[in-house]
Amino acid sequence: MNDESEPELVREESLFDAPPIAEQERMVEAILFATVEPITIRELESRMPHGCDGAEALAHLRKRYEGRGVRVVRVGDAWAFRTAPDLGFLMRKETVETRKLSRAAIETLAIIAYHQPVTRAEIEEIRGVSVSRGTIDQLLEMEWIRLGRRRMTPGRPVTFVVTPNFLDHFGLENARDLPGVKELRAAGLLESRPMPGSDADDEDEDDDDIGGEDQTELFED
Amino acid sequence: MNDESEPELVREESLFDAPPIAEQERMVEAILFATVEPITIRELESRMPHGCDGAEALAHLRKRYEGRGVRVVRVGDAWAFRTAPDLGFLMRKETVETRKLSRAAIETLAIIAYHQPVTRAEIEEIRGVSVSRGTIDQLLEMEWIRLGRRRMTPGRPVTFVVTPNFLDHFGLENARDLPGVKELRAAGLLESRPMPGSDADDEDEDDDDIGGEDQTELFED
Amino acid sequence: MMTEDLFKDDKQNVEDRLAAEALIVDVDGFEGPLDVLLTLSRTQKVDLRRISVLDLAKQYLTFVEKAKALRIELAADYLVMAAWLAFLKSRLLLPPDPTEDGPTGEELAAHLAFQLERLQAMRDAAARLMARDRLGRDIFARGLPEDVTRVRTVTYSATLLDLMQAYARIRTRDEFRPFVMDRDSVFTMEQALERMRGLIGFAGTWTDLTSYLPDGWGSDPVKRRSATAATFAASLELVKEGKLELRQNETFAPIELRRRKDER
Repeated sequence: MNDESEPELVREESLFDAPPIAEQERMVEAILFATVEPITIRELESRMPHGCDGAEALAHLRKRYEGRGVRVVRVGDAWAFRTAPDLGFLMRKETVETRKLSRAAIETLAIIAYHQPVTRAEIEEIRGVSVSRGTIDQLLEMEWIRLGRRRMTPGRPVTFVVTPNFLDHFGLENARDLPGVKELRAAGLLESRPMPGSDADDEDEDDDDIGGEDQTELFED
Repeated sequence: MNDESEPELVREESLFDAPPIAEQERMVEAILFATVEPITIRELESRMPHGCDGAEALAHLRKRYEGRGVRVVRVGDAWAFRTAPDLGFLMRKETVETRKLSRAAIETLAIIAYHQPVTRAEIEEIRGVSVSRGTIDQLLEMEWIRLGRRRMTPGRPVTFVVTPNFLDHFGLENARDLPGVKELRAAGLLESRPMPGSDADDEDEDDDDIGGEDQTELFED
Repeated sequence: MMTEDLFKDDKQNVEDRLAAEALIVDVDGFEGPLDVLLTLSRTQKVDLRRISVLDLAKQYLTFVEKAKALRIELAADYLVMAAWLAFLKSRLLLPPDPTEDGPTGEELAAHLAFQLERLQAMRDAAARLMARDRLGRDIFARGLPEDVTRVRTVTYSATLLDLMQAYARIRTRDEFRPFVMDRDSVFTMEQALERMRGLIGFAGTWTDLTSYLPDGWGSDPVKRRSATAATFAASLELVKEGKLELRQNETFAPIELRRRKDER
């Protein structure tokens, strides 16, 4: 703030000719308005003139739109304009019919969101029933889930995680904002507890019995 | 939502229930944002609660967006958000790609440089293959060649010459500074071997050497 | 309905009977034994953490018995669960056997209760998730996005050397010609093919491939290599066309060929 203290720096910055912050805010507004997909600060800055501070401009913009009919929302590490939730009723005409998800798909999605990264075997253990290929495929196709890193356990099973599209669809800033996630974790319901008596070492990939797994340590966050 | 059944009641209710104008403005903002095409005041009002004044709400909204990054503009008798004209440049994503000039282009360029002013027919005679319009256009666009004076021969064909840009790019003061064939040979550039990479390119044009022979007078250097 | 008649004898109260009936009738609608257990546990009307696993096990076993009586085919995992619950039931009822290691009935019961609670929690979470304001239903994205025009600036690179070499290439095209004469000792596959086509009519018996080399190409090693390769390639081509047969008795043995009798 105090220019006197760092005259060198200020002089150097001015060489970049970054537009005033109000102008930068207009730019971020225009860019965010123009797109459907959320945009990261990095992308914003790559499109703005050199020396712009996308994050600061965005912060100003967010403030300006507080309480308006549209808002600046965070989706993962990206940002987008979205209509205010209380005005959804005005947009009936814009409503897109989403394919109705089966109960299995909804549960599978919730399990992936709350337990991610999670393997298919773990999903099956939680649901107590096998997960059909079609269910996973449907969620992948909707781009609500994607493959995560492989588990470093025998067979190196793939894991599933939710996508930014998922966050965007459900209006979540990130997976930590999932409804009730804190309470569930506190209640220990996001752990995979081993079946008593099952040996941690002789855990096998095929979980034909309900809950033979011991992968507690694998469930990060 | 279904108001048809009780029109009287609704009309009466609307006297009391029209939301405050600030709220109506929010509604117009959200609708304009989300709608897939420009929207008329009539349509606006049909979506808003009864008793709303779409025109007034819109007027407020327009005012609010004056000087912002996006503006409310009239499209026919409908309205839509549009990027402020001065920010149009943000809607372009510029990428710079460096590509190697094609063999046809570099040969054509070389002939123009060594023989300028030269007509297209002459270039073709020297190269032994026809020169595509695209190649010439590309060089013109790059501003490495430009049109010279027309030849005073039948048909008054245009000639091509190199530009100052060309000289600049290749670090030449003058096209006459280009080394002659003798010098090229002395510099080891005329070994009786195909130039590196040249044989790989051979397929993309059929240069079966027709007609290069009797043009020796053009080759005097 | 049939089921109603069958349950008439039961001494359960109406509510339980209806619940049990619904279970039986909808057995297809269940998503596995855990789902059935969760549904059954609701009849206990207590917090899942305070559920009586023993009662639940009994209920489940009754459910399986009834399904069997009704000749409803239960999937294997329902029966596996029944067997496990029968085992759990016995563990819970009998005093612990000090000579046996392994988990106690209580530990197993606690684990089952945990699984049920977790499944229920996930179902509740799923419901809350689906009830959120959703994009395209309650919250909307920009309806009229303005496309970002991708402006791709292509800069072409060429050096003075490129330029001079290109010119040199054109100017000295004649000088390159002798180079083509190097192909003197190259026998192309096309040439070999043409030659072979004329000769195979006579190849009734197995003949060494090398005897098909053109005259004068056998002595100079460079020429011989090229001619052999071309002739071999041409032979393969003819085999492909169904005109020739090739054989080689062992690795590095002479390759022999003959005309195919039943020429395609």
